[in-house]
Amino acid sequence: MSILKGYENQKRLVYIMLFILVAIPYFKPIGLPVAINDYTRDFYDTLVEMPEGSTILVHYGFEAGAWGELESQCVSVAQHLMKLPVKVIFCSTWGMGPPFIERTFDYINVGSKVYGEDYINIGYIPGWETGVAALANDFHSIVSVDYFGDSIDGTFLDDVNDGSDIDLVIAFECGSAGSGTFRQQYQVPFGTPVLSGAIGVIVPGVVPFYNSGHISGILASVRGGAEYEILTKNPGKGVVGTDVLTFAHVGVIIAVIIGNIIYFRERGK
Amino acid sequence: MAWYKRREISMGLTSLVILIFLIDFNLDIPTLKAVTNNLTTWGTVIGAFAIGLGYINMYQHYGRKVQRKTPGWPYALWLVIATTVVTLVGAWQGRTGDLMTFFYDSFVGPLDATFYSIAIFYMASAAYRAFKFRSVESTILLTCAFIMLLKNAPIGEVIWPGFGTIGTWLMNYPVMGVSRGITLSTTLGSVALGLRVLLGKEYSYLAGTGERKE
Amino acid sequence: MAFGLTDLLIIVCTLSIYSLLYKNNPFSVWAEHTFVGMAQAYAFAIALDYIRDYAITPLSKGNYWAIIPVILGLMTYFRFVDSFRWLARFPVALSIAVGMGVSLRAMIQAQFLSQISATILPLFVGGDMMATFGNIVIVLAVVTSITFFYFSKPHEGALGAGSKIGYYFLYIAFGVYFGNVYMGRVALFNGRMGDLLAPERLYVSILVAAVILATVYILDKKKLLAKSIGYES
Amino acid sequence: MSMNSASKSAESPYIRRVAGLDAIEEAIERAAEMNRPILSGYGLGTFNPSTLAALSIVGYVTRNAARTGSEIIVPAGGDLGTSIVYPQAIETVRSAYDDEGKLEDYNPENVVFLSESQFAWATAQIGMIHERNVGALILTGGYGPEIVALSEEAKSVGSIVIVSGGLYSLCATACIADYVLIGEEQIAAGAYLSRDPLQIGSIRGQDWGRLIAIALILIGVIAKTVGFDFLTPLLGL
Repeated sequence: MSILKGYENQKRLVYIMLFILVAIPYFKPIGLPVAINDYTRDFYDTLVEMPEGSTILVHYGFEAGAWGELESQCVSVAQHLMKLPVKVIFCSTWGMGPPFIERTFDYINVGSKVYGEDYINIGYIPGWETGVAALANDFHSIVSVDYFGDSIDGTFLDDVNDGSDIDLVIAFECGSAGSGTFRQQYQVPFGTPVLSGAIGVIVPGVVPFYNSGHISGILASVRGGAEYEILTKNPGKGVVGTDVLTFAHVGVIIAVIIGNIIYFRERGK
Repeated sequence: MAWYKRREISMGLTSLVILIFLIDFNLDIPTLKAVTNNLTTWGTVIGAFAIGLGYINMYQHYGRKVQRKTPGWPYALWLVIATTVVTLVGAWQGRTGDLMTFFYDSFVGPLDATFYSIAIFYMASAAYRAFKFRSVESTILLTCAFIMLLKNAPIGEVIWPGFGTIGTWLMNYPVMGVSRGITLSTTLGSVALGLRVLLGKEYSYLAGTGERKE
Repeated sequence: MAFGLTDLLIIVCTLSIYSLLYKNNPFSVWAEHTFVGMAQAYAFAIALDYIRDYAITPLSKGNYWAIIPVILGLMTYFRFVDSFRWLARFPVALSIAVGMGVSLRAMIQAQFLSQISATILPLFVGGDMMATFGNIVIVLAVVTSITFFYFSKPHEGALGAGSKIGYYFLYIAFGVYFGNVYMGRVALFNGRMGDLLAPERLYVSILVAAVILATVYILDKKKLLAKSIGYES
Repeated sequence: MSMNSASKSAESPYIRRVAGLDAIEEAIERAAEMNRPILSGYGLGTFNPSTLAALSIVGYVTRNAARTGSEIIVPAGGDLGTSIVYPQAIETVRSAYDDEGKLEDYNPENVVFLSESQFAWATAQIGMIHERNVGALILTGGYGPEIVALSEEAKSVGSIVIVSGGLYSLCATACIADYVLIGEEQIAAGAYLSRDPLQIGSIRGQDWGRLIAIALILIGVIAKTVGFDFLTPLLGL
């Protein structure tokens, strides 16, 4: 068969296979069970155990690119936060991060929470790590208005002055600024616990800090999002996404095996 | 050379600022805190100004293609037009304006996300091409990759629960050890560079600011 | 949800980039140029926002210190003026210093000492073979991977053996990272597919995909691809 | 210049030559034989150790390319922090040509800024790899997920690929590239190439740091195993 001849054609077959495999669950989901990781459970427990009235800083460390991977985490965590007796500050040091905070709210039900009293979106914080440092040292030096340009005076942020007023940081991350930045700027000076919601690529880099106790819990990629949806009994996009993982992962394994068979047969000749 | 043109002055400035940050971190002095906060903001604003450096070059690069009518120039023309329009709209409306949101949602956002996701195809074809059981290291890489792929997909643990156990073990022990070794090494490198800058021994970042012999 | 112009553009942009997988073609080259230009214009808008929020606004409120970064920022451009090139040093010097200052100060504690102390594990845990083995593996992996990056002596003898083991540990890590990274990319790709296959977009997506594929295929067969994008791909 | 560097190297202390450097030289020669340009990138980082090392590797690649008469392309950009590095990249390439006495061959148009957006920058480089038919792809410094796309596209036009990076970026490229420089190797390579006694001294200083780290770990581990853990509390101070 001529279509199987040559690497370029075989490569295209691999591509077509991936397109088809990933599309299948959209038309026919299978819904395999998902086991819960320790990291995910610790993430959940940390949130559930927050004392009433705690202030939590949620950081969106990504833009459009990683939204596909972190969406299920952000939505399920935000939904969970709205059910807990805590106050939440949303922010992003990524230029195009804040619109995704708003997008998260499109998908969740805030219940009895009131904007400005229980939660707030302070939008974009410029300067990457330097911005986070400024936020930790003197909150009001860098934030005076929220995402919508309204003054933050009179909101619960009046009681937030520096890192010591933040009881927990949740960093959704796909690189810098991420949980590492918050570890350095919040945890080292103020002892604030940090949770990480990470894309798959950087999970192994976060695990050492989880094991050394510097990160209190991790959500790993879309899988972590799905596990969190299951823990909070709020199934959503993450659970559907895990079907896609099954198909795409099995697909690449089969491709590699076929590649090896061809390779060793040709070498045998 | 006039004294104020000497490189040492700017190097001294660098050392002084780094020292202020280090002292501020270790001692709790309110005045210093205010200084470091201001310096931090300044760094950001300078960075924002510097964006023009690349911007101008990008315009020149694509502008030249249009001017010389090199093959494919209509695309370059489209780029110049699109850049100009979006820049003007951005200057007029700010980043959060209606039209800017439209440009982001319709072009920049999907293009960014699509390019990010396209890596899956390159990873698959790279795996297909190169993941062969032919040397010790490629066999190690391939085996670990298979275990992780099966650990991360729900089907792995349906086939054999051991994939989850082994995968988690790999992450928690050998890989964590390697990550830690690399973190330690990289930290040493960064601290060493920091010290060189602090002591005024490293100034390659000042290249191109001296008097140039033509 | 109703189908609008944004939906159509999302589909066209997404599929144009994916068409690159077949070969460089007018659609992918168009998407590339659109992306480069618009993203840069966006970065520019972000930079303008910075300057407005952290220089212009404070200045208008009477904080005259804010003029300093503006002057320093403008000084960056003196690189292009021969007799004033030295002025460009100061903004660079300050940027480097702030960057270094912020990252260095917590680094030794957070990334060096704490990581060493976390590696100090007992090599024998009574009654728990797995923990004993795990601890030995961690210590071995940390020590040998550090050895791999040792440059002052040739890698021979004990050092050579250590660095070789470290090298294999690195490949274990590459494999594990591959599995994780691939999962992440699948999730991202899934996000794009979700955008394309949403009920209100499904049929338009199929139509656009068919048009792009057919055009590229015909151009390729008629040997017009190179002409249409300006170079042989 | 080459005489000068030889005399310097005689005085400087030993550091191991990273094998990747031979691979780089070979790649440049091959590209020259094929009469195809070399794309040498320094990544998307702002001023940090890996970017500085990458710039000295770019300088080295440029000197070799100038000697063999190959064209060199240096794409800049990738992140908001890169604008400030860009002028230095121009200077690096220019002075490399100057060192070889071939300033007339220096083409400023080839040190090109391609957007501050990471993937736009990467997409433009993919375009370039095809458009210019790149013969050698040498990427050092910080790269993200785009490195696998760049390597695959370069391989598909038959280019030699040498890349460097950390675990994230190399996991998929470690097998496809002709050579990889892992993590600190590129920093050492940069120091080795610069032949600057200070940088070499710094690498040796870091090696002392590595020895101290290993010693602390081993002493601590032995102490803890025998039940006398005195180090952990000390390190926590």
